[in-house]
Formats: sequence, C-alpha cells, structure tokens
Amino acid sequence: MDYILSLLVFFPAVAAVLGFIVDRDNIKVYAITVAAIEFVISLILWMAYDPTNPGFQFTEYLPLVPAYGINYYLGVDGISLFLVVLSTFITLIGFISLTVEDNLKNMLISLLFLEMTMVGVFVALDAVLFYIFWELSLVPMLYIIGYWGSELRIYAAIKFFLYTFFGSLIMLVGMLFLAYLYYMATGTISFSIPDWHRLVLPFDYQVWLFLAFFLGMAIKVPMFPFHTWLPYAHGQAPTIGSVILAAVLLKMGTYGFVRFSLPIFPDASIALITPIAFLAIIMVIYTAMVAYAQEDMKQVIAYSSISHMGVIILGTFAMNVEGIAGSIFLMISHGIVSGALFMLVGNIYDRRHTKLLSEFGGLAKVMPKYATIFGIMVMASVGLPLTIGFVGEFLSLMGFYKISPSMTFLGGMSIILGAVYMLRLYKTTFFGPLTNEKNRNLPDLDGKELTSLIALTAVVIWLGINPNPVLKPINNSVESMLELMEKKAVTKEARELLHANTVKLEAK
Amino acid sequence: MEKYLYITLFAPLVGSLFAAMFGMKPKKLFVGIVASLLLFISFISAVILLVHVASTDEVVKAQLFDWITVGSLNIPFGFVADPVSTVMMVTVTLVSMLVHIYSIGYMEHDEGFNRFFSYLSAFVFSMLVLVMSDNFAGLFIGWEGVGLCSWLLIGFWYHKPDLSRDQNPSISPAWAANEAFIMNRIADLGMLIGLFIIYWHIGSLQYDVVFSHVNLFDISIITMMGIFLFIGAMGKSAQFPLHTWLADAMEGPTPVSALIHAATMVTAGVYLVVRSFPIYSQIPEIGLWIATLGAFVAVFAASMALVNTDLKRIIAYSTLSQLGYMFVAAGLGAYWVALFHLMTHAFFKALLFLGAGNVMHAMDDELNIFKMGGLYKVMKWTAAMMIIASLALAGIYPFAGFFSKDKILEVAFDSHHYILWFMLWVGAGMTAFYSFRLIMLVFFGEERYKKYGFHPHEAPWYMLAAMAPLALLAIVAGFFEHSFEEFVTTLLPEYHFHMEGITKVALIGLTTLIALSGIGLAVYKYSKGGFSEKWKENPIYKLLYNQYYIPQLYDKLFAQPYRELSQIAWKELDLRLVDATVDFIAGIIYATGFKSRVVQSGNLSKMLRWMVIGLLILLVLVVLYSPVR
Amino acid sequence: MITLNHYLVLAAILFSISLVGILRRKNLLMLFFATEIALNAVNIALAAFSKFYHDLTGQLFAFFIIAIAASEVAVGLGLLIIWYKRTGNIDLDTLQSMNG
Amino acid sequence: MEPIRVSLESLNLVTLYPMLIAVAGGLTILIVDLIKENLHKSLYVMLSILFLLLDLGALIGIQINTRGFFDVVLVDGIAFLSQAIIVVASMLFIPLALTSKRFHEFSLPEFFALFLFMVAGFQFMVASDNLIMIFVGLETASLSLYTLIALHNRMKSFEAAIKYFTMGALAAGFYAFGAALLYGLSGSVEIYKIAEVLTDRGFEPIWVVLTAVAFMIAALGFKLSMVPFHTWTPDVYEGASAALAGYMSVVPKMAGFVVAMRLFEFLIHSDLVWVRDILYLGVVVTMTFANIVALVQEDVKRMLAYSSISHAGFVMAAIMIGTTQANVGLFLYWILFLFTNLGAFTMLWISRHKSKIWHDRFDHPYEKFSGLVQIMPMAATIMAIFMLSLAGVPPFSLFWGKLYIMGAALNAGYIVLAIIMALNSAISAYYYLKLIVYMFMRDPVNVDGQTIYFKNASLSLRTIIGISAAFTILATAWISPLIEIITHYVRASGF
Repeated sequence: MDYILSLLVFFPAVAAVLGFIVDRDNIKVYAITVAAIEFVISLILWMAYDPTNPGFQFTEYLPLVPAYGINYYLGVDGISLFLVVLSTFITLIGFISLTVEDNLKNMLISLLFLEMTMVGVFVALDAVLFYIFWELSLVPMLYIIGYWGSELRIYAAIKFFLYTFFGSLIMLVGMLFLAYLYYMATGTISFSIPDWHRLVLPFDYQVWLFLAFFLGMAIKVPMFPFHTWLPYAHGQAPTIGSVILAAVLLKMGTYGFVRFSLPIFPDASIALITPIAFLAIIMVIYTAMVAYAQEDMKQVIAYSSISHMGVIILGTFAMNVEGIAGSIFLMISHGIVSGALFMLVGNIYDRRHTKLLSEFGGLAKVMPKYATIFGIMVMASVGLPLTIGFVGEFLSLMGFYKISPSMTFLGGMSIILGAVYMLRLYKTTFFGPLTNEKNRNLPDLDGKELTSLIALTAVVIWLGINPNPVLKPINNSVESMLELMEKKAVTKEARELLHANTVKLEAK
Repeated sequence: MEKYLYITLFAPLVGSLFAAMFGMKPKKLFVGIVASLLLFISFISAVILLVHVASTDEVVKAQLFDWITVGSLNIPFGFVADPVSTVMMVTVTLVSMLVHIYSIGYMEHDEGFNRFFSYLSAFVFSMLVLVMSDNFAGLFIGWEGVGLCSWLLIGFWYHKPDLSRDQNPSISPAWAANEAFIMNRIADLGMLIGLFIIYWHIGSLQYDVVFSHVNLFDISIITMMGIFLFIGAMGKSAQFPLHTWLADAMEGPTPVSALIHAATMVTAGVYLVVRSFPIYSQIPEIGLWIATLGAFVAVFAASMALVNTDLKRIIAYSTLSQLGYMFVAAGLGAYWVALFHLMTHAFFKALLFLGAGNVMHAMDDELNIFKMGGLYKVMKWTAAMMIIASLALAGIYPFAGFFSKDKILEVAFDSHHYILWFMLWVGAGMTAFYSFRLIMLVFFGEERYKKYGFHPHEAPWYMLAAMAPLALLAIVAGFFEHSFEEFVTTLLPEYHFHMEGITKVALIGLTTLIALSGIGLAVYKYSKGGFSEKWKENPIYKLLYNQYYIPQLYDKLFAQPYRELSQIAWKELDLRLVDATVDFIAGIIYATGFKSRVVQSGNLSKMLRWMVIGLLILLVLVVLYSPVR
Repeated sequence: MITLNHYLVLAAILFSISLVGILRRKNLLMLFFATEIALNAVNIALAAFSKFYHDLTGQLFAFFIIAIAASEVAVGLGLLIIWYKRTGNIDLDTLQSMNG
Repeated sequence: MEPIRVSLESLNLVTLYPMLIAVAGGLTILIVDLIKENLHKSLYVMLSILFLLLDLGALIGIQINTRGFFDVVLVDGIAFLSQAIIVVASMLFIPLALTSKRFHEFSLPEFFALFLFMVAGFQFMVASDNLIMIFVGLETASLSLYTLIALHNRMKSFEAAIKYFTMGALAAGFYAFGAALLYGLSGSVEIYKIAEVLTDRGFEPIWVVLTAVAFMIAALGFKLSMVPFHTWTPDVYEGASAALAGYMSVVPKMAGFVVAMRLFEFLIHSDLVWVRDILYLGVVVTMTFANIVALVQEDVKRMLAYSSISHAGFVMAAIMIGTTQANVGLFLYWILFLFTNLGAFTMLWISRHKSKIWHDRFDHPYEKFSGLVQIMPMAATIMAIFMLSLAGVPPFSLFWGKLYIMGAALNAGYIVLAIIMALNSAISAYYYLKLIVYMFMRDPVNVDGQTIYFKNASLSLRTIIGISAAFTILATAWISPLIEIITHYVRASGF
C-alpha cells in the first residue's frame, strides 16, 4: 500500500516497454488488460483513500538531487485523487473503443507511456517531478497526433508541442525562481510543493510568479487567447487522441491552478481574479459562439470544451469551497462527457469518414442507440440536473456568484449558449428527414462501442445522481487549502475576501 | 405515509423505464397499458396522501439521501406532501393518467408508440419531482426534467423537415423543440441566479429554512430573489416575452399538448410563485408587476387566439391567456385562487385538447378549422365534451371556470386595481368569443370538410372514456371551491374580500354578461358563415394573425445576428486574428532565420571580415561604452 | 630618443596592416603572410615590453610565438598545396562550396 | 655567473605526466608504424585507448591544487575536471574509427598520433594559468585538429580545414596581441599575477585593459564559436567527418571554457561592468542567432552545428554569471552535452553513406531520415531521445543542465537572462522536432532501407551509441553524484 502510487505511475511504463515484445496481433488485448489492471489499482487507491483526512496520503519520499532540493515525492489528496482515477478510466475506455488498425502497436505503447505521464502529473508533489511528467506528456501526444492524424496533422502536432512547450518553459523559470525564494527564506532549497504551500511571499513577487505559472497553465487549459492550438490538435488528432487530450491533458492546466497558483500565491490570485474571470467569460461566450459557427462535429466539441474550461476557471477563482470543489468536479465531469462525445464523433467518423455536419441529418432513425447515447451526452454537456454535468457547473457558478454576481451572470451564459450549439449539433445530425443516401443504412453501435459508451453513460448518470462520494474528499481537501490560504495571505483585501467568502445570515 | 410519497413519485419512473426497454422495438400495446396502470397506482397513492394531509393537518416529509454536500451547502433529495403539493400531485397524476389512457388510442398507429410512453411517464416523474421537492434545488431538477421531456415530446416527430414560417408557423418539430428548450434555458439562468442569491444569503435551499428566514432580510435582497425566481417562472409559463415557444410547441402530439402545454408543465411557473409566497408576500410591488404582466398576457394571447385558424394554436393561446389570469391572482396575493384556477384550468384545458385530438384524428391531422365544420353530426360525444370545456373556459355558471376565473376578476377589483380588472374582463370576453368561434367552425355550420375529401369518424370509446372524467370535473370542480380554499389556506395565506355582496353580484353579472355576449357573437356570426373575407386585409387582423410579428422579430433581432456574429467570431477573429498572430510570430522568427543565413556566405574572406568586424565592434564599445563603476 | 611608445605604435601599425591585408587579400598565400605580420607585430611589442620591464618572460613569449608561427606556416602551406593540387588556384573565392 | 640548479622535486613532474603520456602514446604509435608497415586500424585504436587510460590514471594520481614545472602547470579542480572530461571524451571518440566502411584516414597511424598530440595540447591548455603555456597548448591542439580534419580527404574537408586554419591563425594573432597587452600592463603572464596587479592598480589605464580584454574575448570567442566569430563552425562541421565534428563540438570548447573561466573570472568579479555586459550581449546574441539560423537548415549535421553553437552560448552564460553554482552548472551541462551530442553525431556517423544518394551536397539531409521508425524503430527512438534531450525535454540529460544553469542565473539575479534562455530552448525545440517529425510521421522515401541506412554501423559504434543513450536516458540517476563531484572540485579551485 505504501508504494501504490509508484506502482500506479510506473506500471503502464513498464508494461509499455514489455509491449515491444508482444506480438502485433495480440497487442490490443495486452494493452486493454494492462489498462484494466491500472484502473483496478486506481480504484483500490480510491477505496484505500481516507476521505476524512484532507492532507496528502500515500506519500512517498526519496531524495533525487538533494544538492538542489529535488526529490521523488508522490502523494495524493482529494483534489488529485479523482483526476488520477479519471485518467486511468478514460485510458481503459479509450483502449476498448479503439478502432485504429495502422501501426496499432506503436500507438498503444505510446498511449501507455502517456498514461504514465498523466498519472504522474497528478500525483507528483515535487515541482520538478511535476514538470517532468507535464512535459513528457507532450511527446506521446505529439506522435499520436502527428502520425495518426488527418491532413494537417504535422502542423497541428508541432503547433501543439511548441505552444505548450513554450508556456511551460516560462513556468519552469517561475518554479526555479520560487525555489530560490524558498532558499532565501529558509536557507534550504526545495522544490516540494507542500513546502511551497507553507512559503509566504511578498505581494509583488507573488504577482510575477503567478504570471509565470499562469502562462504555462493558461496555454495548457487553454485559455483565450492562447487557445488556438486546440482546434487544430482536436481537428487533426485521431479519436483516441482527442479523447485523452480533452478528458485529461487539458485538466492538467486547471489542476495546476488549484495545486500551485491558489495556495502558493493567494494574494496574487485574489488580486487578479477580475482579469482572469474576464478571460474566462470571453472563453465561455466567445468560444461558444465560435462552436456554434463550426461546420465540423468535432470542432464543435473542441470549442465547447474550451467554453466549459472557462466555467472551470471561474469556479477555481471563486476562492470558496463551493466554487473550487465545483470546478474540480467539473474537471472530472467534463473529462468524461467530452471524452464520450469525442468517442461518439469517432464512431460516426469510422462509418462515414467525414465529420462534416452537412453530411448528416436524420440519423436518429437509422442509429437509434447511437442517437440515444449521444443525446444523453449532449444533455450532460449542457448541464442537465441528475447528469454529471450539472453538479460542477452549478457549484462553480454558485461559488463565483459570491465574488461577482454580474460576472456570474455572463459566465452563466454558458448554460444558454451551450444549449444553443449543442442542440443545433444534435438537430442537424439526428433530426430532420434522412437526406443523405450514404447514411441510409449505417450500422448502429456494435458491442465494442456500446460497452465503452454504456460504461461512460453509467458514470454520467451515477455521479449525476450521487456525486457525494466524489465531492466529500474534494470538499475536505479544498477546505483545508482555503484555510491555509487565509492563514498565509499577506494583503488585507485577500484575507478579508477569504474570510468573508462563506455563507452568513445577514439580518437587517 | 412516506411509502405513498415514494409510490406516487416512482411509479411513473418505473413506467418510463419499462417503456424505455421497448423503446426501439415495434409497437407493443401492453407497454401503454402498463404505463397507464402505474400512473393509476401513483394517482391512487396521491389521493391517499391528499386525504391523509387533509384529515390530519400533518405534513408528510421524506428524505431519500443527500444529493450535493459541499461547504455549507447541503441539498438532500427531500420530498414533502403539504396541501399545495398534494393538490398539485393529484391534479398532475389524474390528468396524466387520463392522458396516458387516451394516448393508447391516439398513438395507436405511431411506430414510436413505446418511446412515446417512456417519454410521457418520464415527464410525469419530473413533474412530480418538481411539485413534491422540499427545496429549490429539487424543484430545479424537476424544472429541467420537464424541460427535457417537453423537448423530447415536442420533437417527437423529429423526422419532419424544416419548412418556412408561412408554410408552417413553427418551422418543424425539431426546431420548435429546440426553441422551447433554449427559451426555457434563458429563464433558467435567471432562476439559477435566484437560487444563488437565496443560498448566499440564507445558506440553504430548503423551503422551510428559506421561508422562515426570509423576513430577516433587507427588502432589496428579497426583491432580487423574487425577480429572479419569477424570471424562471416566466420561461416555463411562457409569459411575455418568452411566450413564443408555447404556440410552436403544438408541433408535438396532441396528448402532449394536453398534458404538458396545457395542464401541468406550463403551470409550474404559477406553482413556483405560489410555493414561494413568503417571498412574494414581502414584496407586493413585484407582485403587482407580476399581476400586470399577467393581465397583459391574458389579453395579448387572447387577441391572437381571436383570428388564428389553427385548431391547436387557438387553444395554446387560450392556455397562455389563462396562465396570465393565474399570475394576476398570484401577483395580487390571492395564492389559493391562483392554485384553484390552475387546477380547474388543468381539467377543462386538457379536455379541450383531447377533444381537439379526436378532431385531428377524425380529420387525419388537418388543423385548419376552416376546413372543418358540421362535425357535430359524426362526433357527438367529442363535440359535447368540447362544448362543456369551452363553457368552462368561458366561465359560465355552473362550470368550473366560472368559480375560479371570476374569483380572479373579483380579486383584481377588490384590490382596487380596476385597470387590471378591466383588462381581465375584456380578456374574458375574448375568451368566450374565440372558444365558441372554434366550436362553431369545427362542429357546426356547413360541412366544409367534404370538399377536402375527409371522412371523419368518432374516436374509440376508451378515448372518450378517458375524457369523460375530465368533462365531469370541468362541470363540478367549481363546487369544491370552499373545501379547497380551507384546505390549501392551512398553508397559503387567506385572501380576505372586503366588499359587500352587491358589488360582488354586480361583478359576477358583468363578467357573465361579457362572456355570454362573446359566445353570442361567435354563435351568431359563424352560424351565418362567419366574417367577410375583407377582414383578412385588415392590418389589425394581419398583426394578430402573425402573432404581432414577434417570432419574425426575434429571428431578426437575436437568431440572425447571433448566427452572423458567431461566423465573424470564428472566421474573422479566431482564424484571422488570434490564430494568425501566433503563426505570424512563428513566421517572423523563421523568416529571420532565412535572412540571417547571409552571414554564412561561406566565403572565407567574408568570414574573416566578420571576425575583424566583431573585434572592431568590441573596440568601439571600449571607446563608446566606457565602464560604469 | 625612442621610447616604449614608439615600439608600441609600430606594433599597432603593423597589426593594423595585417588586419587590412586579411580583409583585402583574396590570395590564400597573402593571407598567410598577413597573419604572420600580425604575429610579428606582437613579437615586437613583447620584446619592447620585456626590455621595459627588464624581464625575460616577454622575449620567451616572443620565441614561442615565432616557433608557433613557423609550425602554422608548415601546416598552412601543406593545406594550401593540397588545395592547389586539387583546384589549380588558391583564390579565396573558390572555397565557398559550403554556405548557409 | 653561478649555475642555476633545478631540483626535480621542485619541478613536480607528476603534474606533467598526463600530457607526457599522451605525447608518448603518439610517438609510440608512429614508431610502431615505422617498425611494421600497414597494421590494421584496430591496433591503433586500442593503443590510443590504452594510452588514454594511462593518461586518465596519471591524472587521477595527482592531488588537487599543485603547481609544477616552474609553476607553469597548475592542476586545480577545474583543470582536473576538464582534463578528465577531455580524456574521457577522446576515449569515446576513438572507437568511432572502427567503422564497417573504410575511411582511409583511420588507416593512417599519423591520424592517431596527431589525435593524441591534440589531446595533450588541450590538456596543456586547461592545466595552466600561464598565457604562454595556454597559447602553446592551444596551438598544438589546433594545428593537429586542422590536420585531422584535412585527413578526411575530400574537397569539403580541405575547404573546411583551410577555413578553420586561416581563421584560427587570425584568432591566434588576436590572442597573442591580447596577451602582449596584458603582459605590457602587468609585466607578467601568469593570470593570477595579472589579476593582482590590475586589481591593485584599479584597472588603470582602463581603456588599455579593456582593449586587451576585447582581444582576448575575440580570440576565445573564436574557439567557443561565439557570434560573430562562429562562422567557421557550420562549414567545418560539415566538412569534417561526423565523428570528428561531434568531437569538435565538445572537447575544444571544453578547453576554451576553462581558459575563459580562468581569464574572465577576476574581471567578472571586479567592478569592471564592461566585461560582464559585453559577455551578456555575446551570450544572448550567440544563443539566439544560432537558434534562428538552425531553424532553416536542410542538413541535420549543419543543424547540429548551429545547435551546438547555441548550446555553447548557453554555457558561456555560466561563465558570465560566475557564481560557483554557475561554474558547477557549466561542467554539469558540458558532461551531459558530451554524451548527448556525441551520441547524436555518432548516429549520423553510423548512417554515413559514401555516395551522395540523398542530396548532391549534404550527407545527412532531413529527407534521409524520413520514416526511419518504420525501418529501424530502435535507432529512430534513440535518435529521437537525443533530439529531445538536446531540446531540453525532461527527464533526458540536458534538461538537468538547463535546469541547473537557469537556476544559477536566477539565483544570481539574472531573471531576464533566464527567460531568454527559456525562450531559446522553446525556439530550438522546433528544429529538433523537425527531425523527429521526419523520422516518425513521414513515410520512408527509399524502399530497401536496410541496405542504405546504417551501412557504417559496427559493434564499437553501437557500443558508443549504447553508452551515450544509456547516459542520456538515465541521466536522472547520475545527476546527484555528478553534481557532488563537480561541486567538490570547483570549490577546491575556488571558482
């Protein structure tokens, strides 16, 4: 049990290396088995996790470069736990629904490496370790987009890599400087995140460092105006690529905000709430409009996920338990829903080899099962209550309402505009008469696709009706984080905001 | 008693899921029967609850488990059966049960038979969640749930193509469905904000907590709560300016219109206002505003109904205007009256719609009332029941409408809002006129359908049987006024009339007079072949006929600009500006690379020159940039 | 009376001459000569300094430079000859098969 | 005049042994060749490796901070480190002679003799703070190097040699002039004495001092290929054999860095701001310019040439920063760079093909590598890893170097510099990716790959690749001990 995290991180990597030996025809079985085992391990982690303890659990510590304060330091708390589970889950589902034939072996091996990096990012408690996984995750993705993608794949892949790489290098500078400041403050250099959480910084330093980190995170999220790599990456990537990209990789950015920005630079985060919320609102409204304008199913969903990320950002910067816990929950729900949507688009793409909306119409008659599941996912994505989508959106917006009602109203536009583009997508694809002869006798979902999609649907409904098992651990960790922030906040405004940021009966 | 609570609530869900299992299979009769049976069970237990609550003034509460628990927010799946909700439950389950039975016949030949029942039962479930929940969040669940089901049911015949507005005023079922959903979403945002306000000030969304603390707050805050909650109500109850979807929603199968868009869902807004009376009774000016809007809608919708030729749309508009009446009552603080009218209206309006359904069947889905006429001969029962319903709607003694609707007018007059009263009074006249215009054109006069080659027939007995109870209720419901009043006023505030008998009688007289004259006019005119054609040239007629051009206006004002804007946002901003900038920077760097290659000319003497130049630069710097100590 | 400065000036002048030669000359041989001049300029300077300081290190350095210059010439001429054998001329502008 | 007695103890020849061994090795090889004609190259290779081993042994025998041979030779920490690096690098290089294809330079004993002399030269260069000694060592090394390049025996390599030689001669002139000026200013050629004198005199006359420094910067700038003294680098790398190019990208620069450290150390720490600013400028220009030009190269080797220029610039920053951490970073970075870059160049060397089937000018155009992963996945993966490491993608070796030097920059307050470094790494990622893109995301242009790719491979080359790859991939494990060792030595010599 003590080494479960290392196991979780390195099991896929080892399996990937061994995978080179496995015979081409059986590689898929192998990969699915590995992913399943990995998923089970993560479930065990969840079971063993003690929700009452808000701190880091299953920590592992091993000096790596003691001279420079870099350690192999793993741990998981309520904030990261479910992102880990999400990563393993989505990977498994992705494998099951995989339809790639060409060069499958390389793809699966790189995907397994990718899984390692994904899990690694969420369990790393040492900044450098975090950075290592963070950057390493680009490489398999680069390969996946660049090799299995469609026409513009290489452009998309390089754009994705360079853009994110650039951002994270700036973040790295920030990390190094932060470590130096820690050295100045304590006399010992350290990159371990919990140490940094305890570090109290003067306001101006906070702002600069916050911006350095912000660049790295914002490009990953991606926040407007750094988002333009995403449509290409999604548009060109193969289904599995988009699924994992949307479901997990984007979450790294938002996770970074929660893990680094808020607790390490509380004052800066609070001082910068307004501009960031402004960006987030642009994301919500502007990208929703762009999504509405798309002619390609996949692009609609790509842009929609930017729009949802906007809500996540709002929730994160609500600076209260409701908002932050909501945003974390929304990360998970968006991961599952967008992943499912991309898979669905992938299914139709496998059948027709096009994603253009104009090609479709009236599919509901031909593929009722497909239409049903797609409908459920659409509803989850527009945040209908009792689906997973609602809880996070509701809480995020509710949390941010405390900060600024007017901005919440603008951010809340997402529930209207989201419905607008999603229903348009659904209507043009499934409703109306069956015009295109090519669609006349498309086969409905087959067993393989159904298994993966039904699993996702089940989660969507289950967590929509009973989100508490997930919310409780998140809630505790977030609460303790907020306490910490309030304790270490240096500016008066910040302390007041954090203090006043809960419900009070204000009698007249 | 919780047991009954859960039975009432979950029986429809079971029915829905059961039907869903056969959703993609060909029609199975038993699916419909099972669903109806389950609804019957649910109805029975609802009645039991009603009796229980009525007899022992205790409120039945039940909590399933916690839904969302974060920070200081705790939302349980909690349900309550108090006078208000029990009344709603009974109404909802009763009407739905009848509609279910009716649908077995109505949807007979539709391949979506099983699907239809799963949607319909799902709707009932959501509606019950809406009315039974003991907190605002739960209400919101039901609120969105009914929205979803109405989306599904309006778009039930999704395969129909989009037509232009003049071919089909509500472009297509799918279109209408989306319109309804999105319009409701707009309102829901308002409602969500309302919930946020409540939460951040009171720290809970439980009715009892909220209502017990609400009076602690500064009036402005309560006003905000009231306004935003009412915005939500406007969406569901299709109040102006969010009303256009209701008429278009008539694209759905008629039973749906009967159940969702007449009897139950659209009244959810009224229910919300009634339910949160502790908030609204604190802020009478908002109440007045609501009442005014209601009165306006009452007349506005009725006026559109006057000229419309579409069987179902006429009834839809009348629903709209009746909702207006209810809001007047609710707004003026006569909550129980609003609730009462809600109930009676549910009965006779559902009846009216189901009758319309029979007619449509008879005329194989023809809706233009000018192609009908003289149907009385072939479908006496339907005709009879529709007449009853219309009389009730028009508010003629002793039909249910008389008691509930006249009460509303009395309230308006009694609270000295004479203008409102007058509007409602006019509205009553219009109501009487258009309902009997409809009756006349459909059932009496020359048999125009013959030239269109229709062969109408009476509906099967069980469909009529399903309508019978409603007809009965449309007649007698009014007489329960007093028992109803004292029952619901155990929770709701009473409304004290303080005007002496004579004015009361006078009012009733006036109302009945205008109603009768409306009926008279309709009967007189249309027995004589109706108004002359030149009316159609009249601008007012055009205006009314085109619903005041509001749908077109919305198209021009919102839909098209949004479409164009988003095109610009994508093509111009995102691709041309944001993305281009990124590529531009990269391009610059790359281009610089090409430029810089000249340094590497490969010519040795040039290379040497570079070295010397480098040295010279250094030496120059020695001179120019003298060291700063 | 000739002072240290005169020597230094001379050295500077020689060095500049060599630089000019390096810049202007297109003939490989001349280039080598130019570099030699540069080194000799340095030698003069060094000799002068060592006289000035009454310290032999400078002259030592000068001797080393002479030796190195000699070996440079050896290597340089070797390369030059090969090049001449292959191409038949020793014009600088012929060596630009590699660029960019 | 009475005779001067020199006691051998005072000479302390131990300090001289490493170089002497190398020279002796060179001579031995020549003699062996005299005794018996046309021996196989493997013999020479093994002999050289043996002598280099002895060299290393002798080096380890010396205790730190001892002067010897009339105090001309100084073996302090950095001298020790750099010599070790030089010798090890040479040992890694020599086996590259055992190619499966025949390149005639390797059959000549002179090649190996010259090589060993060169090593000795570099060792002299680093193991002394005496301007004369440095100059001698530098020239010894350079002259042998010119010849080695020329020995590759094709027009390109002659051109390269001549270019290198001519510019080298000019650089030598600069060095000599600078040295003369310093001597003139201080009356001494020992750097530490010069430092003392100048510091006492408060660097007056200031402009003369700066002129001297300017000349020195120019001279060393040539060795370290700093812009604009870098122009020889790409051409020479292109002309030389890939193996030698790899060697050149590492060892001479190492020597250059050490000299630069010795020479500029006291200037940086003096209040003579000029030097620091000029170096700052040079560093930034070098990094950026080289990166930008590298973007547009069509030939992998040339690209690597530019990339190594920019890496050199990156490391020069360490000297400019001048803190202990920075100097440690310098050595750390260079050791990591040694393995990665040697690996990369060896990959080129392996894939070297005598006839120009790919491109009329280049041996290693990008097209050559397209679709490599489908023909030989292992090789492609390794090459990709080298590229990623050069780009500074964690956890591969160079990431740690960058991390450490950027950290040093920040700790010394050079925040802007650190950001510039970051940006440069981002830019450089593009051209490294380009190769990866070709290898992984394109289809092979040539069908019967096996026959064309890696004609040149042989056991020894593979071994070298293996070693470098292992070192690059598992860098994370070495970093900590490496840093400790380096820090110990750098501290010992007070840098």
